[in-house]
Amino acid sequence: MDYILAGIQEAFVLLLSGDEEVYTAVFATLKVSSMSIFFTLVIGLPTGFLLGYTNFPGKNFVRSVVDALLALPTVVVGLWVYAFISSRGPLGNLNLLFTLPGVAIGEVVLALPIVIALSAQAIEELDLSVKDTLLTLGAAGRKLALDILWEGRYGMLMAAVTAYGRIISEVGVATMLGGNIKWRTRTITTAMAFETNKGQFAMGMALGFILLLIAFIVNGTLSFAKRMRQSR
Amino acid sequence: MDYILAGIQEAFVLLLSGDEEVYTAVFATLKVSSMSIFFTLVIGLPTGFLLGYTNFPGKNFVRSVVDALLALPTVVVGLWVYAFISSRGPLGNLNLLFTLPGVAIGEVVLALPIVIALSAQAIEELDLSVKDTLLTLGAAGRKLALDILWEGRYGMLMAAVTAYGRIISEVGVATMLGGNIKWRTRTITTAMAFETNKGQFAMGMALGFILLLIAFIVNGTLSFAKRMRQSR
Amino acid sequence: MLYELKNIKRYYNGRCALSINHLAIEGGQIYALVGPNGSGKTTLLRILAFLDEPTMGEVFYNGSLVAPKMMPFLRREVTMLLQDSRLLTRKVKDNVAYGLKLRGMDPLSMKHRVNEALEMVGLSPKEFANRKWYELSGGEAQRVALASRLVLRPKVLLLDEPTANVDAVSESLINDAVVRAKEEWKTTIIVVSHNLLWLYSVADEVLTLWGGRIIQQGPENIIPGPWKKLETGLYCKTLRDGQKIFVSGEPSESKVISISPSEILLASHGEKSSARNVLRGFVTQMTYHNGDQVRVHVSVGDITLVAFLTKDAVMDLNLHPGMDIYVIFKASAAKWL
Amino acid sequence: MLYELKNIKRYYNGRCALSINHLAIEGGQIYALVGPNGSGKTTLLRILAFLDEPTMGEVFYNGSLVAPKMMPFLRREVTMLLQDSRLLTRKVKDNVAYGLKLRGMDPLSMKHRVNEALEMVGLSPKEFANRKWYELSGGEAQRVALASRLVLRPKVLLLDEPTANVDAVSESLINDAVVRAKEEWKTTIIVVSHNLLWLYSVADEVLTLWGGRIIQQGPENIIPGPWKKLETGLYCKTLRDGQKIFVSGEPSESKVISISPSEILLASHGEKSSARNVLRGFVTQMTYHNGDQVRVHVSVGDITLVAFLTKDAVMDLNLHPGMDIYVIFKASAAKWL
Amino acid sequence: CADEKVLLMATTTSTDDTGLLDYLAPLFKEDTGITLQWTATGTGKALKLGENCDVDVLLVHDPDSEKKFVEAGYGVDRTQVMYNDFIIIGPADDPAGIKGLTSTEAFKKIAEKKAIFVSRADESGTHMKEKFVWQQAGLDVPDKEEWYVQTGQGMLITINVAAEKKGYTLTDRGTYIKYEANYEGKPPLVILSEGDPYLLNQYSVIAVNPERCPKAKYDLAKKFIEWMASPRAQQAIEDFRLMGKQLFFPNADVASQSK
Ligand SMILES: Nc1ncnc2c1ncn2[C@@H]1O[C@H](COP(=O)(O)OP(=O)(O)OP(=O)(O)O)[C@@H](O)[C@H]1O
Ligand SMILES: Nc1ncnc2c1ncn2[C@@H]1O[C@H](COP(=O)(O)OP(=O)(O)OP(=O)(O)O)[C@@H](O)[C@H]1O
Ligand SMILES: [Mg+2]
Ligand SMILES: [Mg+2]
Repeated sequence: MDYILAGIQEAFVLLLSGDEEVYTAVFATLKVSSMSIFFTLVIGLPTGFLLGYTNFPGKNFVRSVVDALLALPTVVVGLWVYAFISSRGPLGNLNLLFTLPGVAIGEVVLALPIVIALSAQAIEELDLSVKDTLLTLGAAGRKLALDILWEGRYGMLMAAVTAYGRIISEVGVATMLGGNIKWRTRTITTAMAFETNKGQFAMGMALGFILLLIAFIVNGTLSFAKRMRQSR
Repeated sequence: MDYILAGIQEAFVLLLSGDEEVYTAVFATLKVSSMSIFFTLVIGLPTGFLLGYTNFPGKNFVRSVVDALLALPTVVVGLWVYAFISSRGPLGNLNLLFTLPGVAIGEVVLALPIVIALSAQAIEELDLSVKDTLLTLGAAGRKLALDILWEGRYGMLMAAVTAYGRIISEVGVATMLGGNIKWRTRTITTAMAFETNKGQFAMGMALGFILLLIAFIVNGTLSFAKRMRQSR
Repeated sequence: MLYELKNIKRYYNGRCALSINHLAIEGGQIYALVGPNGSGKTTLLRILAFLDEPTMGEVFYNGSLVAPKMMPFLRREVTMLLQDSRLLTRKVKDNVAYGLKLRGMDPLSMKHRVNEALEMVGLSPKEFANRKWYELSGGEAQRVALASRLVLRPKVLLLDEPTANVDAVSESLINDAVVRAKEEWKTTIIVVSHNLLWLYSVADEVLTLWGGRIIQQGPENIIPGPWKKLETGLYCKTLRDGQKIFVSGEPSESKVISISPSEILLASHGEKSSARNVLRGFVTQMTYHNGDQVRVHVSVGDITLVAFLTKDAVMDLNLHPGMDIYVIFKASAAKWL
Repeated sequence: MLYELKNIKRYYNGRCALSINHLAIEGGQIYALVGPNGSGKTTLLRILAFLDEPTMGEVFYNGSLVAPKMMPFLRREVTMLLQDSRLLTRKVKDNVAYGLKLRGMDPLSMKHRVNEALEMVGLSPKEFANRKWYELSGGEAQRVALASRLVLRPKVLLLDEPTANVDAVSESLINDAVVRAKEEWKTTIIVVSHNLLWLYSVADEVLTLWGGRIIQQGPENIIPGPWKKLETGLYCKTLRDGQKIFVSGEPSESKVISISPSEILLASHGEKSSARNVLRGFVTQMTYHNGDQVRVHVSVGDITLVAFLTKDAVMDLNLHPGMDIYVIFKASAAKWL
Repeated sequence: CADEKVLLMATTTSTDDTGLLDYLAPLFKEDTGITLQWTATGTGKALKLGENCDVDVLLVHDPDSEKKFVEAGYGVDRTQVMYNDFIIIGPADDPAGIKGLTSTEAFKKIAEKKAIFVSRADESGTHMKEKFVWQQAGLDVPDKEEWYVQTGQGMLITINVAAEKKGYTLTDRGTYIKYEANYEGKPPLVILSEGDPYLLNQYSVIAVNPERCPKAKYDLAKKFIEWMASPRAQQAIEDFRLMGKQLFFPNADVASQSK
C-alpha cells in the first residue's frame, strides 16, 4: 500500500529535482507519442472517413476486421514490425530497430484501428442531413471529406484522445522495438516496467504519475478547445 | 520474417490438434475478458451517461480527468490493484492475487475510462432534441437514461467493442495480477509475451493469431447485430 | 387557473428572449400563440412544458409554485410537440406507443390506442405502423410525432407548428383532433403556428408575442419602421408606392406599431374623412369566420392590412377580391409596441 | 429544356415512391410542385438536385444524360434547400459564406454577398451574422438555410418547404427573393410547399404529384373515397351532411378523384341544372389572383371545393364570404387518379 | 555525435536489474571510449536478437544454449566472465522443513509435503537448473501438480509470486540480494538451502558473428569481451556490492575460452 503514497511523493521529487534520467525519458515519451499520433491521424482519419462515409460491398466485413484489430495485442504488433525492421528484415537498412522512430511505427500500427474505427463510427453517427447539406452547397471530393470531418469534430477529437492515451501508455511495443535502452529509447512506460520488474514499486508509481500528468496536460488542452463549443 | 508465416501455420496446428495448454489459455482469456467487460459496462455506461447528460460545475474538469485516464498505463493499474489485493493489502483476505477474478479487477480499472469517455461523448453527440423528445413523452429517471443510451446505441456498442479490444489484448495487468501461472492464470496474451521472451517468436505469433480470431468472432457477432440497422 | 406566470424572464447568453409580467392560462381552452420569428413562442412553450426553467420569475401550475424537482412528474401530464420534432429510432408504432408504455398501459389497449392515434393524423396503421422511423416523408414524420403526443390524452398539449410540412387534408384532420382532445379529454391546448388561417379556425383565444413580450393586439397589422418624426409631432412611414402612414404617440424602442383590425374601416370612396390615414389599396383575400365575421386582407403599397367586417358590411360595400378600396384609420389608432 | 426525365422510378425497400414517364422542365421559370404528404415531392427534388439517383430511368440535364460521376460538378450549379434543413455547426455568416468559399470568392465581395443574402430573408446582418448556429429560433434557422442557397445565385434552385416555420413578413420577403432570383439571375426555381396561397403567388407553372405520379390536374379538389358503385354505373360518395357526389368512369386503384377548379360552376340557386352534381355549401374564402381571377373556397359537407371565377362573375353573383351557394359540376368532370 | 563509438548489447534481466551494468558501463567507457548500451530481455530472446544481427554482443547465462548458438555460427568469441550461484529460498517458518538440506533433498521434501513451489518455467538458465535438480532428485517435473506454480516470468517477479503464495523457489543469488535490498533487510523469503556445487550460474559474453552480420560492430564487441576478461573489469565485478553483499564472482581467468 505504502508505495502508492511513496510514489506520489517520489514523482514530485523527481520532477522538481530535475532528475536527468527522468527528463530524458519524458522527452523520449513526448517524441514518440507526438510522432505516432501525427501519423496515426494522418493515415487514420481519412481512412475512417472513407469507411464511415462510403458504401461498398463488403463494407461490413471491413468494419468487423477493423473492430477485431482493436484487440491487436502489443506482442503481435511488436513481432510483426520487428520482422520488418530487424536488420535482416526488408527494412533492415533503415536501422530503425531500437530507435524512437522504430517504436513510433509500432505505435501507429497499434493505434490505427482505434482511430479508424472510432472516426468511422463518428461519421456514421452524423445525421445524414449533414452530408446532404454539404452536398447541396456544392462540396465535393477532399473538401467534402474535410468538412464532414469538421462537422464530426468532437467525435474525431475523442478518437484522437483515445488513440493518444493508448500510445502514450503503451509499453509492450516500446520495449520490443525500442529495447528500453537507457538515454536513448527509454520512455516513461518502459522505465516504469523496468523499475517494477526490479521491485522498485514506488519508483514505478512515481513514473506512472508523471505519465498521467503529461496525459492530463495534453488532454486538458484538448478539452479546453472543446469547451469552446459551450452550451450547445 | 519467416516466423510470421510459421506463426500462422502453427496457429492452425495448435487449434486443430487441440493443444491442451492453448485451450486452457483460450478459456482463461474468455473468462477474464467476459467478466471484465461485464463489470466495465455495468459501471461504465451509467457513469458515462451521467457525465454526458448532466451539467454540473466542474464537469469539464471531470471529463478532462477521464480523458487523461485513457492514458492509464497498465503498470500503474497493476501496481495499484496489487497494493489492494496482495496478501498484505486491505483486500488480502479475499485471496484475489494470482487469480482470474483478480486480473479482471485490473482490467475493469483499465477499461473503465474508455467506456466512460466514449459513452459520455456519444451521449453528448446525440442531438439535443433526442433528450427533449424523450422528456416530452414523459420519460424520467432510470428509464430516461436507458432510452437515451438506446438512442445512442451504436456509440455505446463502439465503446464496448473498443474496451473489449483493450481488455482481451492486454498483457501487463494480466501478468502482474495473474502471474501468468500455467494451467491457472495463463491467458493467451501472457503466454504470448512469455513465448516471445523465450525467443519463440513463431509460437508468439501463433497465439496472437488465435487471439485475433477470437476478437474477430466476438466483434463479428456485434457487427452483425449492428448491421440490422440497415441502410439508415 | 391552470398556469400562472409571474415576472418571467428567459435569457440566452445575456440576450433576453422572453419577458412576461403576468400570464394566466385557463384549463380546457385552445390557445393560439402567434408572433413573428424569434418573438419567443418556442421559449415560452418550453417553459410551459417544463423542459426549461425561466432565468427568473415564478411559474405556478394548478395553483402551486413549480420547483425543479417536480418537473419530471409534471411532464407526465404536460406534453409538447417540438418545433424541430423528431422520432425515436424505432418503428412508427413503437414511437407512438412509447409514452403509453412508460405509463404502464397493457399491450392490448395500447395497440388499440396507437392505431386510433395514427388514424387521427391520417396515417393508416396498416401501412405505417411497421415502418422504420426513417421510412417516412417529412409530413408523415411530423404527423407520427403528433400522434405520439395525442395518444397520451394529456392534460396539457403544447403544439409548436403542428402543421408545418403537413398537407391540407391532414391539416383539417389535425384541426379535428385538437378539437376532439379539448372536448373529449378536456385537454388544454396551446398551439403555435404561422398558419393563421388554420390557427384561427381552432383557437378560442389568441396570445400575441412580440420581441419576447405579450401584447394585447392580435398579430395582424404590425407595421415596422423606419418612422420619421414630423414637425407636427406625428410620425410618418412612406410606403413603397409613395403613400404615407401617420401615427401619433411616443415611439418605443422597437419602433414598431400595431393597429387592431377592429380600428380599421374600409370605404369605397376616400375623399371625406376626419381620420388622418386614408390609404388606397385593393382586396386580396376575404375569409369567413364563425359569427358572421369576415376577415378582409387589403394590399396597400408593400404591406397588407387586415380588417374585420360583418357579413352585412361586406355585402353593403359589395366587397370582392381585386376590388379597389380605401383603408381608413386614425393616427391615434396605432399602438407603439 | 433544362431537365428531361424519362421513365424514372425510385424505390425505397421495394416500395415505389416515384414513377414518372416523362417530365420536361424549362429554364428560367418558377415551378410549383404540389401534392399531399408522401406523394414523392422530396424524392423528385432530390433527384433533380443530383443528391439521389433514380432506381431506374434516365435524367437529362442541359440535353445530356447525367452519369453518376458528373453529379459533383452539377451540384455546383444546382442547389437545394432541404425539407429537414439544417445548419453547419458554425456561425451564421460562415454558414451563408460556405458555398461561396467553396467557389473561391474573395473575402471582400463575399462579405457583401453574405449580408445581401441575409437581408433578402429578413435577417439583419448586424444582429445575426455572428450568432452561432444554435442561437436561432426555428424560423430564423430556416431563413439562414435559405440565405445560404440564395447567396450562390445558382442556375437551379430547388426549395423544399421554404416557408415552413417562417412568419408572414418573411414569407413575402422570400416571395420577393425567389422572383428576384428568377429575374436577375435567370435562376430556374422549383418550389415545394403546402402553403398553396403563397405558392400560387410565385409560381409560373404548377406540377402536381399524387402517389408518386405527375397528374395533370391542379392540386385542388382531390376527393378521396370510399366510392359506392350504383346500378346506374355511376359511383357515389356520401358527405357527412348527407349530400352525395356522383361521378362516372372506371375507378383507379387509388379510389381518388380530382375535379379541375375550372370545371366547377357556382350558382346562387340550385334548382335547374343538367349537371348531375348540385351541392349546397357556403363560401369560406376568396382570394385575388393576378389576371382578375378569384379563387373561391366553398365548404360542402366535410370537404372544401375550389372554383376559379372572374372578378366580374364574382360581382354578378354578389359573392361574399359566408354566403350560401351551390356548387355544380358534371359526373364526367371527375378524373380518376 | 555521429562518430561516437556505440556498442549495443543484449543481456538478461539479472545483470540489468541488479545494477551491475550501470556500474560497469562508465568504467568501460573510461578505458576504451566506447559507449555501452544494452537491452535487457530473457536469455532466449537475447540469443534471438543476436541471431537476427540486431545487436553486437551478448551477455547471457545459459551455457547449453550458448554452445548451440556458437555451433550454429551465430556467435563467436564466447568467453565466460563471471558466475554466481543458485539458492533455494522460502518462507522463514519453513513449512516443508528444508532448512540446511541439500538441494535434491529439499526438492524431495517439498514434493512430499506438496508445499508450494514456484517455478520460472521459462526455459531460462535458472529454469534449466531447476529441471536439472528435479532430475537429480529422481523426480519428474511436477507439471500439473496443484502446488507447482509456473509463472513463466522473470526472477524477481517469480520471487514475489513465491512470497505472495508463501512458497519456495530456486533463484540466483544476485537477484535475491536485490530482492532483499528492496525489503531493507527484512524479506518475507529467506535462504534455506545453498552451496551445492552444481548450482553454479555461469555468465558469458559472445560476439555476434561478423561474417553473418556485416553491420555488427565486431571490433567494438571484441574490445568489450577483452575488457570484461581483463583484470580491471574482473576486479570491478569482484567489488560490486549490494547491501554489502557480493553478487557476482569473476572467473574469466580460470574459465577456458571456447574458441
Ligand atoms: N439556444 C439559443 N441561444 C441563443 N439564442 C436563442 C436560442 N434559442 C433561441 N434564441 C433566440 O431567442 C429568441 C426567441 O426564440 P424562440 O425560439 O422562442 O422564437 P420563436 O418565437 O419560437 O420563433 P420561430 O417562429 O422562428 O420559431 C430569438 O431571437 C432567438 O434568436
Ligand atoms: N428513406 C425512405 N425509406 C423508405 N420510404 C421512404 C423513404 N423516404 C420516403 N419514403 C416514402 O416514399 C414516399 C415519398 O416520400 P417523399 O419524401 O418524396 O414525400 P413528399 O411528397 O416529400 O411528402 P411530404 O409532403 O410529407 O414531405 C412516401 O410514401 C414515404 O413514406
Ligand atoms: Mg419557435
Ligand atoms: Mg417532402
